[in-house]
Amino acid sequence: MTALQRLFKFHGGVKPAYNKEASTGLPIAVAPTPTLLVIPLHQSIGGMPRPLVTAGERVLKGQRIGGADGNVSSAVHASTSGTVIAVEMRLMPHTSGLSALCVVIEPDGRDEWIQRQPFDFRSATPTQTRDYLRDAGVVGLGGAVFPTYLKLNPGKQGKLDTLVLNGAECEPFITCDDVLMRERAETILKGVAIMREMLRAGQVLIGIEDNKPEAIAAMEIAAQAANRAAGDSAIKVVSVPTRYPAGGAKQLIRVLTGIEVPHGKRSTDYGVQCFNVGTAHAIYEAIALGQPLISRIVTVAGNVGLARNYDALIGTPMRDLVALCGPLPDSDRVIMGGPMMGLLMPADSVPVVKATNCVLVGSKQLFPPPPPEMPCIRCGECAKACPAELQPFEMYWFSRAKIFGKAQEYNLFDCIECGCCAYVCPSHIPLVDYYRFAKSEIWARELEKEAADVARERYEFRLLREEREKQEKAAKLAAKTAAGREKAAAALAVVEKPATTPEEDAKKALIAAALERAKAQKELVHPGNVSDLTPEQQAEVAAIEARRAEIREMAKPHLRQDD
Amino acid sequence: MLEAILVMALGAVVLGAALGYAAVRFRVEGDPLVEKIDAILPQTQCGQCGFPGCKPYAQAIAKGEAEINQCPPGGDEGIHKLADLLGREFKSLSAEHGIEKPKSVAVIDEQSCIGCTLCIQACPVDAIVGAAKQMHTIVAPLCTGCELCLPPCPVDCISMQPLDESVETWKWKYPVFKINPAQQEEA
Amino acid sequence: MTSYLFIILGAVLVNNVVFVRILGLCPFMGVSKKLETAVGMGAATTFVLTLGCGASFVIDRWLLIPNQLEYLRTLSFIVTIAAIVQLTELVIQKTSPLLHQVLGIYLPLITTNCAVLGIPLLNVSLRHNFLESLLFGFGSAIGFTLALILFAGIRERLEAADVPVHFRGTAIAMITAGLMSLAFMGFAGLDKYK
Amino acid sequence: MPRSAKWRSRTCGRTIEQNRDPLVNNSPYFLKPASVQSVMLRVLVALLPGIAAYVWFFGAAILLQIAMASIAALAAEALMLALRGKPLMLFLSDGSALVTAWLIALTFPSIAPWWLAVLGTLLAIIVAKHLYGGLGQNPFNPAMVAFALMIVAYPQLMSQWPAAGATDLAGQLHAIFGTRQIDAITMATPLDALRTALHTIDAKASVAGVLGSNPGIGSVGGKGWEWVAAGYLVGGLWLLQQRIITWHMPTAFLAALFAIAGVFSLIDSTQFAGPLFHIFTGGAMLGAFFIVTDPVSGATTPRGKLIFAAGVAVLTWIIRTFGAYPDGIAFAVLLMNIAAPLIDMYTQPPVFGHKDKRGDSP
Repeated sequence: MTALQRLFKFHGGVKPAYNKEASTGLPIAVAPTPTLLVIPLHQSIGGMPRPLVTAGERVLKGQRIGGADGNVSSAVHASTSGTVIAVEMRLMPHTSGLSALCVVIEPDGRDEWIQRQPFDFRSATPTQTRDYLRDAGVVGLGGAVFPTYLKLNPGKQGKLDTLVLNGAECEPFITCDDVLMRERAETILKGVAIMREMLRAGQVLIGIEDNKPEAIAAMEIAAQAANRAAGDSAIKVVSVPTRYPAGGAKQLIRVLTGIEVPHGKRSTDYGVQCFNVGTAHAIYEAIALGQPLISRIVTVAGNVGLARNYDALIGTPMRDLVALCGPLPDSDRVIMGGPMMGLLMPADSVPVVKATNCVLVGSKQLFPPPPPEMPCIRCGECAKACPAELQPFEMYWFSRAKIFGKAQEYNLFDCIECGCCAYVCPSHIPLVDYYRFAKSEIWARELEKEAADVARERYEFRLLREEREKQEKAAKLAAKTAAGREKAAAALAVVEKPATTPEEDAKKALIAAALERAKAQKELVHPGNVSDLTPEQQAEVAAIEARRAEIREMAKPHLRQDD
Repeated sequence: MLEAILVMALGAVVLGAALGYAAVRFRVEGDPLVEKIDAILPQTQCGQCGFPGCKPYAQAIAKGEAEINQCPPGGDEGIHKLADLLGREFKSLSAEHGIEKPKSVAVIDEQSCIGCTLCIQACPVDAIVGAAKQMHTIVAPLCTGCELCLPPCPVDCISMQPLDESVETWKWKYPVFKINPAQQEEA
Repeated sequence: MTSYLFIILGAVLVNNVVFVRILGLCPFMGVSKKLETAVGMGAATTFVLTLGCGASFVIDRWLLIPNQLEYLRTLSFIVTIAAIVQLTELVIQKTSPLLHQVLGIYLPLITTNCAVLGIPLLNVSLRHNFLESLLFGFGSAIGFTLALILFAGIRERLEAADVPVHFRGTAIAMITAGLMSLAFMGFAGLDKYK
Repeated sequence: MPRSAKWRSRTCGRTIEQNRDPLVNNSPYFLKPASVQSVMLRVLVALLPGIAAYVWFFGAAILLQIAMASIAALAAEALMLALRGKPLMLFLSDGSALVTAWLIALTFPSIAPWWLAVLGTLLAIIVAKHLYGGLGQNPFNPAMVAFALMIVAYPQLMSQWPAAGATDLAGQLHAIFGTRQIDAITMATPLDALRTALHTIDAKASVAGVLGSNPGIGSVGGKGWEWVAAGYLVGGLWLLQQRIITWHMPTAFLAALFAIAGVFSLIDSTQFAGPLFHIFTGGAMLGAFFIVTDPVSGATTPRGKLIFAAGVAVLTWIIRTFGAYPDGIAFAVLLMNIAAPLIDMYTQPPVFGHKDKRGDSP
């Protein structure tokens, strides 16, 4: 049934055990609303959204609680109606085990929506539509969580050759896209229609791995209906060979179109853009229904009694989802994502976020600890498996010795961390860990270098300014000298020896006076406009102060990253 | 014998003249080494090295007047880089110039600041804003953590706060290398 | 014609100045940590050695031998070579800052390269004529460059190896040089083939 | 820092005991069943057909040499591991020392004095392998280092090869342990005979003359030796089928050796031996599948492998034909080992997405 399409091959790849059947047996279930929602503000690539609510505030389902901040950022919404208990640091679903600013909401059980209105994107300008999607919090749901509105830009040519829809879902265990395509093919295609119009895409290729025949069939029917409605045959469902990581955006683009998008380049410039099927669904919900992204399909699988896909609210603790599936007693860890690229969670209390495509429960038996790491024997298996066509053993060799420059020469940053190299390594080397380590070290160094350059520039400017001021002073002095010699003598004493007595004494006296004043009026040292406040104002000021302090801290790294 | 002396003298004179002429004729100004050294220094401008800034220290190193181990903010890594560049032996950080501390930024306790502007004058990178008798504050992203603003403050309202690790700045750790963990320390 | 080819081949491979004659070990060890510097050093040495062989031949043939001053050979060669090195550096620095940046710091080091003195002296003892001297100097320098570049390639990889503590740095570099020398022994006899 | 720690303790659920043990790995969480040990063991198995042929034609002495070399290798490996404070069993059982030992035993004359192979093995394991950091870090092929060292130091002893069919074990044992004169059972290998004849005896000698006149030399690569080579070929093909080695190295090596020997024997067949002789004699077949293919000291990129193996072949032929040593494989491999890092560096395959501008990768 699937359209005949010339397929290309990508280099490398592996065929791990897929383990997908366990979670496709049952349809998507709606996960119950938890007793407490913890919604991290920072859920997408880019700037950290500003919190828009404070503790004690009542919020409605779909109400914006975090506003997009900066050019690359995406809004965050309340997943249900309830009361904001706190806006505070909470443990993030991140391997680091660090916390970040989250909005904690206690649901009131009424699930009361905000006013929902479809967005008429046809009469809006493209910029307005993109702003709308940014404020609707739509991000890539394949796992990379890149703000979608930024990708919905046809680029300089004003049109796109190919829109690729990613339904490959190559990671073992994960089936959230599979079941989404089986059950909601129609709405996905409606989302595709919207994207296609925005991007002015010539053709749409929906790539699905051939181990998902049901999804292919469902999408095929929906695509034919969409083609009939549009009166053309632009949308094609393409079955692609099952090989990890066929679902990597770059790999899928390569398989479907033969185009290789290099690292650091936008695929739009190559006439192609790739979206996850879940993203298409979210776009449909945002535009046609007026619903922001507040939930997503999450596969719960691994060491559980009954693996299944859930439609879970963003902010639901992973523990709640796992509990629904009956974790087996020897479970010892929770992984966000699949077994090849998933992140180990610091605790099972961390919330489901927009990036959570899968909650994988692990155990010693399911994912046994790797055998001891042996030295690399340069057998080249990793290079054969690398879909980015890198030389992983060379990158490892230099990353291990912390010779980062050389590692970078071997194109470390083209690595997509898919894990194929570590999977095939006969020496059981955690290769990807070495790359992650090297990459984050290099990034940190780059930031340090940038900071040093800024500091040097500012320091040199300061020296320049001091020099200039000195000259200006001297010029003034010269002018004064011309005016009257008697006065000049006095002035000379002050200006020429700025580090000596008169000026410094004066300053010291001033300081002493100020100190005394400060001591005397300890309570009154507050800034002038903070006296005589109503209790409400006072509370507000306090809240703002607290938030400012926190934001300041959080904002520091972002300020850098946005540059 | 005389011949020998004559020949050698002739050689010396000819070669000396040629070299002397070349030295004058082909003189080149400037020293690119200072720039290279300066690029390695962390630009904290803290003066812990005993020189009034990173550039003067770089000049001193280039002239051979200073050791390469006098920069605490640069730490061992900076010394390694300098040793590499200059072909000198690595020396661990000299204790008299200070110790390597975690990167921090200065924070002004805004409630106790009296607005004396002394810290503003001390800051080498103009990272403190404020005016006389007005509250001052530190522009944290610009602060190099040099601590030069601490001593001038008459009310001791400036403190150094180490930079917290956040999810964004968190770094993946070096994988546990079970064969020989101490391996890379000296390499 | 073939004899000239054999002079060059012999100097590059069979009697490689570093691995077989064991000359010029100091820069061989010192400037082989990075590939770029090795290439720079090799280029600078090739230039100076070829020039030095020519100059020393001229001095030997027309100054020392006519005056029966052969005993001053070593001294005068050293002086000549040192002057050539200095002169080269000054000229390059002025005329081509780019080239100077590449070769710059290696030029003074060449003065201390015993190969640069050894090859002209060998030229004399092998009774080479002017062209042979130049070719022998050039071939030896190419051999030196080859050794330096190959060694640098290995050392860049070796830098990341888990070498036992006591053997790190120069020790393992010496062992490596020894094994490379062993490998070059395989060329033995090639220059004497028929 | 303290803040996040506080939160961690407050929010850490205990439904599932979280494993924050630093030894718990990050993704990927499952691995393909493969190990260095299984690679090395399969290499050893692949050597068996060749060894069987060796025993059949040249007697069981080779088995003794293999055993001694293996013991020496394991002892040296254990000693170095202990000195360096590395896990003993893990590395002893990886099989890499055994591969080195077997290759040394197979390249040394099987009736050489017992200490020759043992000394060679010790040098290979201690100097060529462990001083560089052990498994995976040696820039030179340890077995070839041993061979080159020994042939430079003891050229006479390294040329005492058994005559084909002289499988008298007692005589061989006497030779190995130096208890009796050994002239009766030794003879020169075909390569040796050829080199001696062509280099030292003047113009009368020709390839056909030498090979034909000598009763011990067979029709293709020397009597007996061609069958040993065939055994290695079988084992090597099995390694290829097992995907332990790739086709690049053996193909490039044999093709280059065949080509250069073929061209020169066409030019002057009295002075240059034919391609089949070169491929089936000496260490060529062993080299093609077991020595050149050593991934640690060789080149690793696909193009690099071709260049590396072809380089070894050409150098082997040059040294065999013009050089002072009878077989050039060891020197050729070491010479190409020297060049391997550079070959790798300059033959990096283009990375995904960077294919249009080939020059930009190092």
